[in-house]
Amino acid sequence: MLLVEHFPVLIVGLAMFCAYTMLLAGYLNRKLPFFISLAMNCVFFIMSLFVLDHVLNVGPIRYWQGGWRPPWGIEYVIDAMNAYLLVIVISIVILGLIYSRGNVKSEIEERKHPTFYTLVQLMAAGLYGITVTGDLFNMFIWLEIASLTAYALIAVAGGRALRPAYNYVIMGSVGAVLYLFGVGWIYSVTGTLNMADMRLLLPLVYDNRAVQMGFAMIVVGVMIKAYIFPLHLWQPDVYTYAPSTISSMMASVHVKVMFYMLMRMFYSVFTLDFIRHYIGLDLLTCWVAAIAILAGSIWAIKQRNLRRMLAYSSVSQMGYILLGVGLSPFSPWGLVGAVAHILNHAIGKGCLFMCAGAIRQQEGLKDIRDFEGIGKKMPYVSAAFTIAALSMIGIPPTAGFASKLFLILASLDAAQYPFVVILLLSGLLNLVYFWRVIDQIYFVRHEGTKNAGEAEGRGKPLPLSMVAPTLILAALCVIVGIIWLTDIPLPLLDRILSDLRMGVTI
Amino acid sequence: MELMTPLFAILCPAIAAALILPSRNHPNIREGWTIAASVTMFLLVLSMAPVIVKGDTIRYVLFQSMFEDIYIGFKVDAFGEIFAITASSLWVLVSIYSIGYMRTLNEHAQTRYFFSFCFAILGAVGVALSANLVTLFIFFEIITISTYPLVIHEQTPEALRAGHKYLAYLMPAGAFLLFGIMTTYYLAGTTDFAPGGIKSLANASPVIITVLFFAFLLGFMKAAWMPFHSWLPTAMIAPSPVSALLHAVAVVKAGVFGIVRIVGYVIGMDLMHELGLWLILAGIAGFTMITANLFAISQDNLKRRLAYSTISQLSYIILGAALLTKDSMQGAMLHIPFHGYMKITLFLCAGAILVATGKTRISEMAGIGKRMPVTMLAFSIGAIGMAGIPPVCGFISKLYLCLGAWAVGSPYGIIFLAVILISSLLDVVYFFPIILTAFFSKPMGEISGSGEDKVKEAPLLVVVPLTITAIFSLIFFVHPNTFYIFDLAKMAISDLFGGV
Amino acid sequence: MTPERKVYKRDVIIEVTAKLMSPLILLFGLYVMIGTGGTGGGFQGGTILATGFILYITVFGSEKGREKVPESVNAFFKSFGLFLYNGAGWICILFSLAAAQWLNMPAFWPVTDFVGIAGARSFMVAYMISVGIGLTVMASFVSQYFDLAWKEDDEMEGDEG
Amino acid sequence: MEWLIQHVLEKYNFWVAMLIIIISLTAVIVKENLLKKLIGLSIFQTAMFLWYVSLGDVGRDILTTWGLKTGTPSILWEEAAEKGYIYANPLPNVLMLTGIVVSAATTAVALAIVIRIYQKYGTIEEDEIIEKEMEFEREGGELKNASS
Repeated sequence: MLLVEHFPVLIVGLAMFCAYTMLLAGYLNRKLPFFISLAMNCVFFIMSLFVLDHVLNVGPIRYWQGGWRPPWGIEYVIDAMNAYLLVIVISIVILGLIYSRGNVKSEIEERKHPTFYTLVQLMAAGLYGITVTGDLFNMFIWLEIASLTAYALIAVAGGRALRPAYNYVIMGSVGAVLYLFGVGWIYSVTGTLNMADMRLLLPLVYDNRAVQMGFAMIVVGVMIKAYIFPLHLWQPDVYTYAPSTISSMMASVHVKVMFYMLMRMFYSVFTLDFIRHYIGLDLLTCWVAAIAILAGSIWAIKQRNLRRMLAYSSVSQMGYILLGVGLSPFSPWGLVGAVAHILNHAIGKGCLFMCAGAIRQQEGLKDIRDFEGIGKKMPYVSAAFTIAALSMIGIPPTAGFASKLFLILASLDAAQYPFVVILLLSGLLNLVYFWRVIDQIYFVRHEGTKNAGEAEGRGKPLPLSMVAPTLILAALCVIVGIIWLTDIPLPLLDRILSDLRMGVTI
Repeated sequence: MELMTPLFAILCPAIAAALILPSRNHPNIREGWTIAASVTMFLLVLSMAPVIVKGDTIRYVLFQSMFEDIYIGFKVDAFGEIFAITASSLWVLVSIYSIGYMRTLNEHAQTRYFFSFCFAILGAVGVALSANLVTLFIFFEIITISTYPLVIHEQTPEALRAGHKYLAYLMPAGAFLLFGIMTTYYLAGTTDFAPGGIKSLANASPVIITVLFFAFLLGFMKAAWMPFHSWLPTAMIAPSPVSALLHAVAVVKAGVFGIVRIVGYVIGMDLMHELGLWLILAGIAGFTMITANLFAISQDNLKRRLAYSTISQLSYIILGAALLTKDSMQGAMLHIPFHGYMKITLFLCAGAILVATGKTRISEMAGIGKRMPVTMLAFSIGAIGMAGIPPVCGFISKLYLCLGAWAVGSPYGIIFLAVILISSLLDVVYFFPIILTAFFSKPMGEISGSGEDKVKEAPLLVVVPLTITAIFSLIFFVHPNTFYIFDLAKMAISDLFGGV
Repeated sequence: MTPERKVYKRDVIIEVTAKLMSPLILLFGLYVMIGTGGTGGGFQGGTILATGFILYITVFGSEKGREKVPESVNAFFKSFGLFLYNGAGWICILFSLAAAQWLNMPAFWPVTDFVGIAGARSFMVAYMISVGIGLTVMASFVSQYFDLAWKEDDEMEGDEG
Repeated sequence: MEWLIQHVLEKYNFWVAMLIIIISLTAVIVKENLLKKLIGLSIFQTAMFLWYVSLGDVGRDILTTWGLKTGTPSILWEEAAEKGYIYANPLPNVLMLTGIVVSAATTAVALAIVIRIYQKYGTIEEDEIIEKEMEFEREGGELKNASS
């Protein structure tokens, strides 16, 4: 067995291992956990690149835990989709960690730092776990690890974050239990928990009510976690009051991994045939996504708090991904759009939340209307914010444009013309609420000295550890946007499409 | 022919923008970069002209996209080259003018101004050189975003409102354009510009083609056709060089350029004629020409009057394209550079008056011609050209447009010929009073706040560029082939209609 | 807003019983953890161990309990237990890269000498894992108890491997 | 009717589990008290464990047809092996062991947050908390620790 094939399990195992070590090391030195975590995650990043390369060139990795054969043992499966997501998750976690170095000082007491970093690392481990596993129950375990740590990390901020954190605990747990419940329904029919095995057995019992019930429960449970539109109620408060690092990480990767579970359900455990002909969820999904896109945008326009606005924007952007998935039965471009937007939204929204955190830390500002003159005081953060906002709006050549292009093409290809209109309209709505912020940052003249006294007290320059990740993400918005337009990602997309068994290649 | 020249031309402003930011504390170096980049870009663009006149096209594929048959790249044909030459040559002059203007008025945020300017020009030249609709769209959006900081340069609430209006018109236009482009790709499988139209579009149903046409028409709202024009006069709140280059040349011309591209190179003349779309387009253009001129008469603010004049003149180009005859098309293509030079002269003069006297209203300009003879002479040349009176280049393009309208033959042709002539007459009606006021009226009071004696010509850096553009307006009449423009137009016509 | 804390009198019977019982409970916990001769029992054993400590803490108060079980010791146990748990896997994986996967018994395993059969070797690993889980669970529950007991202390707890 | 009764009786533990789930979800949704919400959630989880464990009892139908003793614990013992007892499927039980751990952890985190909320607001009634938040927002002040 090749060394590369051990990498997925090594990443997950080492990530857990690393977390315990950090907890212990935190008693020796409060600064140590950060460095351990950063170093290990960099190692994981390199490993994940090897995994991606292996998956693209050789084929999926199937790893049997303890050497037990799949129907009995736990199997880790890494195909192109996982490997792609793993690279994204790990790289964003690294950037988030670097950002948190400068950020946690202002938001969290110092004696809690080791615990904070431990929890972040554990959350990362949970996310890596969800990404690599090929077993439904194992996925639940990782899901709970990622969620429990997220609950705790949100509550760490204290103050206003507590009630949202509690809401999230209740909603998230209900979601997770529903997921487990659904898995139970399907298990009761098929007698297996392995995804690949289940896929083989399920087509015979697609008519079975228990299977359909199980599917519905899983979808609802995961949708709560991924805050798909009507189930997003816990999310805006959480993103508004959580520590900036956590908001950024959750908006960029946590929710993507949750959504990935949904995609696995759609493509790997069940088939598009099932979704289309037995459940009839294909167009329904599209319309739910469309409503999510519009409703999220409209709510975002209403907001005055920057982070709450970004939170609603995330609801809208998750709609884009769901729309891509919903269109995929009709057109392969739908899946391409979803896959592309997972990356694009991760870097774009991560950058935006980092900017929001930086502005809050530096100037103490949360309300968009107070942002006058930020462009002068914080040029780098403002520039990053602008680029990421343009990406959200979908201005070429940023990343958001590429996903918009794919999704529009998918809707045309699927002959679902209303969604073309909705996508274009959503771009304009995004413009409305992001442009308001850009206007305030750069162009609205500073009238009066409303915040002058407060701002002077915080004269220190923003630490490099916060500026650098923000700028890197902003640069990625443009670079990734250009890469999506080229034919470089074609092999990857082909792999993903064939691994998710769409049966077509672009 | 594979040449990297288009790429280098596009990179010039981008590099300049990257260099401008770090040198923001040294105005001389900062503006040095702008001028260096503009001259380099102009030379690069011009160096492509001889090749194209010979009948060759320059192609450069930046990269293949993941869509089949879509690539991001440049294809320089005769028509694109005309627009590229116009935009890049005027950038040189406007850069010089900007330096004088901005420094004299001691404007704030000059770095932002020059930075955004570079990107706006990058967009305009990119639109000119792009090989297909997708590339064109990318540069189109770059223009929209990068001109916003220029429009709201004053940063007053009024300027911000104007900026919001600007975006409120142009961003939905971008959405329409994207819709049109994706539909084209979906229908035809390609978005490359093909002289005479994309062949595979002809198979689509007439209804869809009509929808597509309107999507494109709305998408090119930058052409300021009525009733979607009101962003343009509002945007005149920008500094004069911005109005000059962007709202008389780069932005609006990009819109018009797009419409001509659609008529000639995407939907195609045959299809336009078959479905009667040309009549709709010509009707819109004719309506705009007359109405905008009527609006212009009532404006007292000089720049607003010029803006309405622009709206009217742009529709000449649209009309030329819509009439679908060889001569009208050639007139349209020639009107792009010619109108560019004339209108920029007018705007630069308006700016010069603002710099020297601080006046923006025509009624306050009585007797100014004696104080600022050079400026007002240049203004007169521009105004005469606008009306299509020789010896200014406007005559040539309008002559071709009239010939084209005549060649249409049917009653429609006569009607549109009449429209062109009436519109030109209206041009006279609202431009000549300005000249008369400036030269022959007695000043009604103080021209400048601190006494009449203070008023003299604007600084040299302001006056020289506008003199040059005025002289060029005359040269184009004598020798239309300056910068190969006439040859290029003929080349483009022979591309479109086949044979010379 | 702090609720008034009633100060209970020290009760000899309770204290003595607790003192007598808690070691026995700990012993029983250890038995459940590793004495049953089979896999499993880590979690249950750990819980029983934790109840032993919690009984002590309840009776003698959290200040005194903190002296016996300081937070650093707790954290050490938490991590150490997981090190054991994880370490079993690591050793296996490190020495069996070529042939086997996670948790497969490597041939080198030192217990081969005195435990001949393969199944018994697995049991050794199972013990290691049981002990690991048990220690972690114990430490987690104890620290949870400390957290939930009314104090002006805001430690967050969320890791249960 | 008979069919329905038979159906219910045969799978009564599933029905009970479902009933408990409905009751507990009602608690989660309706109750304003944070602790009662949490209790509801715990019951929800536990009911799901009950449902899951019931899945493991594979021999119910076979009981009537072949008269075998079924539902024995999922441990291999000699008598069962000799007499061919069908033992319960151990997998759901094992899964639920893990599920219980997760549930305990969730409860712990939730309790910790409830305690923090009580420290901050001096109450655990959701409507009162929201009211206080609005009050603080109106005053524009930062949230103070209620107990200090």
